[in-house]
Amino acid sequence: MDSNIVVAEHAQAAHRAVRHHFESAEQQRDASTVGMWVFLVTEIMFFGGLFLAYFAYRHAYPTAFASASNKTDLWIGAANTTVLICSSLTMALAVHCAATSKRMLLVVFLCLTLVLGSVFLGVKGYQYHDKWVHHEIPGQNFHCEGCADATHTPLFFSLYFGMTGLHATHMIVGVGILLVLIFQSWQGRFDAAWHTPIENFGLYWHFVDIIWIFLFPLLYLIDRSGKGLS
Amino acid sequence: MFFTPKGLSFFPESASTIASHVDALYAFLVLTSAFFSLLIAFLVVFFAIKYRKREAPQLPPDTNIAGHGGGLILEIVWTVIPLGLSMIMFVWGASIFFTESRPPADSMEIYVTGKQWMWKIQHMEGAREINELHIPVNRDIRLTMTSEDVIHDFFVPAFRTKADVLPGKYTTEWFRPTKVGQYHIFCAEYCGTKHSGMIGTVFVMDQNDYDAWLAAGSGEGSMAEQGQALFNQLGCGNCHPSVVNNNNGRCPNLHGLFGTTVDIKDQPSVRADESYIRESILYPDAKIVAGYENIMPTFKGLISEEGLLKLVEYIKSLGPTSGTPTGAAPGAVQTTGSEPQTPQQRRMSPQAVQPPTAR
Amino acid sequence: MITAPPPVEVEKNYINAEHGLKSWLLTQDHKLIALLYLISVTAFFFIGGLFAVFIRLQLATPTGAMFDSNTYNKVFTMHGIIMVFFFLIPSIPATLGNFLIPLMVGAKDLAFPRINLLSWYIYIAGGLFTLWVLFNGGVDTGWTFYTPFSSSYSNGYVIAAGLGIFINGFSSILTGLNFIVTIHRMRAPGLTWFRLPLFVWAHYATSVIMILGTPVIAVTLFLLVLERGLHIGFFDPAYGGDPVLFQHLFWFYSHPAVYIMILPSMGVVSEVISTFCSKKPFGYTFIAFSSVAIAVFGFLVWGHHLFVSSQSVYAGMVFSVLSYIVAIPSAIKVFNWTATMYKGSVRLTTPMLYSLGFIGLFTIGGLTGLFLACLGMDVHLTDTYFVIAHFHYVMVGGAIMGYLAGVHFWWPKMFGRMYPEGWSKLSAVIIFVGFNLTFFPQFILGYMGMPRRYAAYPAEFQVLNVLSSAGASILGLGYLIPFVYLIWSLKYGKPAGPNPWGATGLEWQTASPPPTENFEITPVVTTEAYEYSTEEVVHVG
Amino acid sequence: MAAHDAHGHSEVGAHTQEAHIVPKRVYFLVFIALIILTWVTALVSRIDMGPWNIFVALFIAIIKASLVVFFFMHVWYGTRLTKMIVASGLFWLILLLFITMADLWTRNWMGVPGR
Ligand code: HEA
Ligand code: HEA
Ligand code: CUA
Ligand SMILES: [Cu+2]
Repeated sequence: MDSNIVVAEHAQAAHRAVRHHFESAEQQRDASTVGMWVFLVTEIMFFGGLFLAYFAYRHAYPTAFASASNKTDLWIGAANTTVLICSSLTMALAVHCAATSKRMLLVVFLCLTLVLGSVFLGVKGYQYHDKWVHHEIPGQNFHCEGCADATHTPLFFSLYFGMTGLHATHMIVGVGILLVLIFQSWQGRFDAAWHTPIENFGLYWHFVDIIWIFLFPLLYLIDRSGKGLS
Repeated sequence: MFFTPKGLSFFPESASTIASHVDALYAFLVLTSAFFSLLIAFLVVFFAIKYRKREAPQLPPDTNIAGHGGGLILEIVWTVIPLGLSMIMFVWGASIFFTESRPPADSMEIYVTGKQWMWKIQHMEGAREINELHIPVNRDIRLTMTSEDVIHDFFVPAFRTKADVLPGKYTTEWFRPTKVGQYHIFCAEYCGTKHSGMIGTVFVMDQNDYDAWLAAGSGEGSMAEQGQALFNQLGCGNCHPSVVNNNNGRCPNLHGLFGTTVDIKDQPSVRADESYIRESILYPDAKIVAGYENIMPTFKGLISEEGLLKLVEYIKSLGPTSGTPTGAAPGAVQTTGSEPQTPQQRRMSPQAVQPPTAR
Repeated sequence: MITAPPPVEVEKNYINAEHGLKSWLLTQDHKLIALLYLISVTAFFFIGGLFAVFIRLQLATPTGAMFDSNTYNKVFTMHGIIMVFFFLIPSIPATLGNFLIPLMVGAKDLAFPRINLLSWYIYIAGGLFTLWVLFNGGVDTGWTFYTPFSSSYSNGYVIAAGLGIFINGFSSILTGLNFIVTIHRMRAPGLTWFRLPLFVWAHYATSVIMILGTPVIAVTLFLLVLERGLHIGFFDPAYGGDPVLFQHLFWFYSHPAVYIMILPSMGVVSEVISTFCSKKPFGYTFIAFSSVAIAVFGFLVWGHHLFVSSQSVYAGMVFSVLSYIVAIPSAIKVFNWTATMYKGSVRLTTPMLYSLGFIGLFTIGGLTGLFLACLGMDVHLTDTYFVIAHFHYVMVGGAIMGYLAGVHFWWPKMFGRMYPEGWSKLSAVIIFVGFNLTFFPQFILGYMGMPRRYAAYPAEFQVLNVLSSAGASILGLGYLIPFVYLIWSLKYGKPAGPNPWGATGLEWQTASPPPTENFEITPVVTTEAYEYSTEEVVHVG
Repeated sequence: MAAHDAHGHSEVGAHTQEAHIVPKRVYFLVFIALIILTWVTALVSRIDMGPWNIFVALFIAIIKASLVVFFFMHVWYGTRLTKMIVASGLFWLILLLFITMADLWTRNWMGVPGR
């Protein structure tokens, strides 16, 4: 046979966490990092559709968006953003502790992340409840008290719930994974040599944070100067 | 082009000014495509026969077409030639499309409403028809179209043109029929169960026949008149002045509004076209004219799309001016009171439709 | 064909490594997963094909021979949805790609075997949703789901169908993700990017589209489902929503998706032509880069589906000119394949026949795409049978021909058996003839103005429609023949040996069928791809 | 995607996973910047800058996002491949947004409804 291949013997990596089809731990870690980033790119595009709808309608109905945006609570929004950023910090520190094999600190920071994430979700729930009370959920009983261009405000609220809802769903999934990771860290599964799950989850958590970094100004901060609103 | 023995044509009739341009472009595309398809087919078959081997060669040759470096030249050749040809196609197609997109200034206007699953057509003179469109030959016809429900598409193969008809906005299509005859209207955008039944006929008639047909039409008055009746019936006139130089400060004067640029509170200014008027009736608070209050109630749900078109036509008939929509423009237009111009006058008048200008 | 080396003694291979249903359903071997996909994809093809048969029966008479218009609408919708999302998009990547990419890059498996299996289950879950819709009365929106028809007026199961496609999308995403990581990180030592087979390049480009496009269709359908379920109006004109925005979102994915369908086929054709000309593909780098160029530029042209939709004229012009730009890499490929044959040692085996068919039919399909990209022309042609003919030429004449070429080419590798040569050539010819008879008349119909999605049509269109229906029955027969003899060959085919075609490429270096871990020892690559060199002796390791 | 990222083959082993451990100080600095910027953007939104408000808000958001991506997510220290993946994600997002918006922006230029 015409063979263009030289076949050579190779040492197999012997590490507890290396799966059979990888040559080395490094290759395996690399693969999962790349995989995680590729996954995050799909997430960007997934949210991208909603962002597009947002920009399209904000372009078409600026008045409606401005007045509907003023229905959100700026200060609660800012506070909640702060909470989320804190959780990002604790998450980053958790990864740091995993990479330096500090088991207890890892568990602590993961727990802090969990708590902060839950606080964020709680506040979000409170805000949804508020919208519910004020009939600001698009549908039959929708009503935007004192809004300019009220006919088009449902578009804002549909997007508000669509975007924050999808974001919250990601948070809820994240909280679920966090619970598992906390348990595994407690068991001492992760150390400097192998902590890919922690690292990848960190990437996910920061990504969700970034989405919020954009949602906050887009949904809460339109035309806050108070001029021109009837 | 293709004919069956029975004389059944395999080529659509060509009955508008655009059609002949499109056919010429088609011929060019067919020829280019035939050339490349045959070239590739010939080469593939030729090579397959010429170099055919039954067995895998033991010492297969590895031959480049023109030896070293010949590859690059070939690659450039077969990149540049298709690119050049396709740019010709693009420019040619785009120029036809541009023509198709800009109705001539003095087109005769007809309003079309699509509805599952019929075409409702209103002539300015007042005649209304369903699934039929009567038009005079050799006149530019401009359709302003909207839908009451889903997306439809007004397609006349013999005119080689079509355009989607959307709910919630107006779209435009124009053509100039060149041959007397009857042609298919198809709905070309899938719109539900009886999509394939949403078909009709265009009757292209010579001017005399057309006038006779019009004369036999309904006695409901012209579209603008019907629009005015609706205007009064809905009480729009209670607030909106529609005569020259009358400004009550509460509602913008509609006289001479159409086609002008309107300043909007907190938003960029807009051109007062059909879509703007429709929007202002249905969603008055979406764009508040600068200097006015948000006091107008919505008429959403109170007027049908056809009624809206009548109102649009009425407001159009109040004529454009060069002045601001809200006021003055003294003496720019000579109209008698609130009486709209007759459609006939309007079609004759050169400024009836603002010549579309690209900005 | 060269005489196969003596059959390998029935060794352990990936198929007989383990037994029982569980070993199939829980396998993490990319090759077995590829077979799972092969079976399911084939099933969906025949379901979709059955609907095609219904379409052609209905259209044999002007008034519609079989169904009322409501049922007909569901028939073509299900045909389109099943063929596009459940057959053609996964066809080559999930079967041949899954099977071959690890082999071609010299890896033991894809980077994430569990995710690979997961993606098959997701595919099946999405498929079950769609079948549920089918058995409960179908959906009648057309595969394009345009709003507001789909959100407010359709009488079908839009939500379930939308969810089916939504779910299925994740299978596509995971497959693409797996391929990208594998191609980046699992290549055998020495296998640099420009030593990769063109099949791998094509799949890399395909995966990029899957990764970047699919999430957008997912979120679009998600919004549609919300809108229909809760009436909250993302696209509803009643709230000021813009139906054209939906079309933008839909085609942002669905135009690139047509390249998901064609690129893998192009990869197959590159392999097959090179092998059966025993020659390095002419312009290897140009073919490789044109795949990537198609993947990138393919994302810039989606608006050519919106020329008459009331999109702005200026946007239309930009989309038109970009559509021409994206056609150029395809042209480059066609010319390079043709040039590869020049002075090759051409063997007209079955895969080669299919590949040559691909070149011819794809060229016609692609060139008619240029008609549609041409603004003034498209206004007349859009939503007529010309479009139907165009895309069946590229998807059936192009993509499926390529798929069949690939299945025949690698069948010996996958199962270690040869198929009957006479029958397979016969079916290739029947498919070619039947195909042209089915779809060529539709170009003429389209220019005459026959709109698509019509359950009934004016009588003057009948002659051509009857021709088309006649062709479809020949085509259907043509597809049944391979189905029969390929299954037959599993048991009765001649043993194939590791490299029946005298091909290069790592996958031919291992046994047929390959062992579970693909290679006994990890290969090291020292030469370019497609080295049909005369110095073979030197290199045997 | 050059040839160089074909994985190195010979080095095998279970040494430390993280090639570069980011010092904690960096995390805290980034964190402080993020918090400050959050409140700056909230406060600035109350000043009427006409059409500029949205640009300022987005500009700040982009800075914040970049800080997170580069430092919390380690892209600053990452491989070329990672940077390329991030960049292509952003690039395609921008394609989606800008090309579609280009249609919406030019919708009325013709002065003919629906063109
Ligand atoms: C595999 C699928 C596939 C592929 C590969 C293509 C390839 C192309 N398609 Fe097609 N297309 C579809 C599937 C596909 N399409 C589908 C499914 C639809 C309809 C969807 C629906 O509405 O339901 C559609 C619809 C469609 C439209 C919209 C029609 C309408 O609805 O109005 C347009 C318009 O531009 C278009 C253009 C093109 C172009 C320019 C190419 C190019 O990529 C083609 C490039 C190839 C060549 C050009 C041939 C080879 C070149 C040569 C031999 C050299 C000579 C070349 C030159 C002179 C340039 N396609
Ligand atoms: C991969 C994609 C793909 C494939 C392979 C096909 C294959 C075929 N298609 Fe399809 N088609 C589409 C994608 C595809 N199509 C899409 C996307 C649409 C648009 C839908 C829409 O408008 O929404 C469409 C629409 C479409 C129409 C237009 C309908 C309309 O607008 O009203 C027509 C009409 O002729 C048609 C015909 C065919 C035919 C004859 C085949 C043939 O090639 C099929 C040949 C296969 C067989 C014939 C099966 C063989 C098996 C048997 C014969 C055995 C019988 C079965 C059992 C016993 C179980 N298709
Ligand atoms: Cu109306 Cu189709
Ligand atoms: Cu396309």
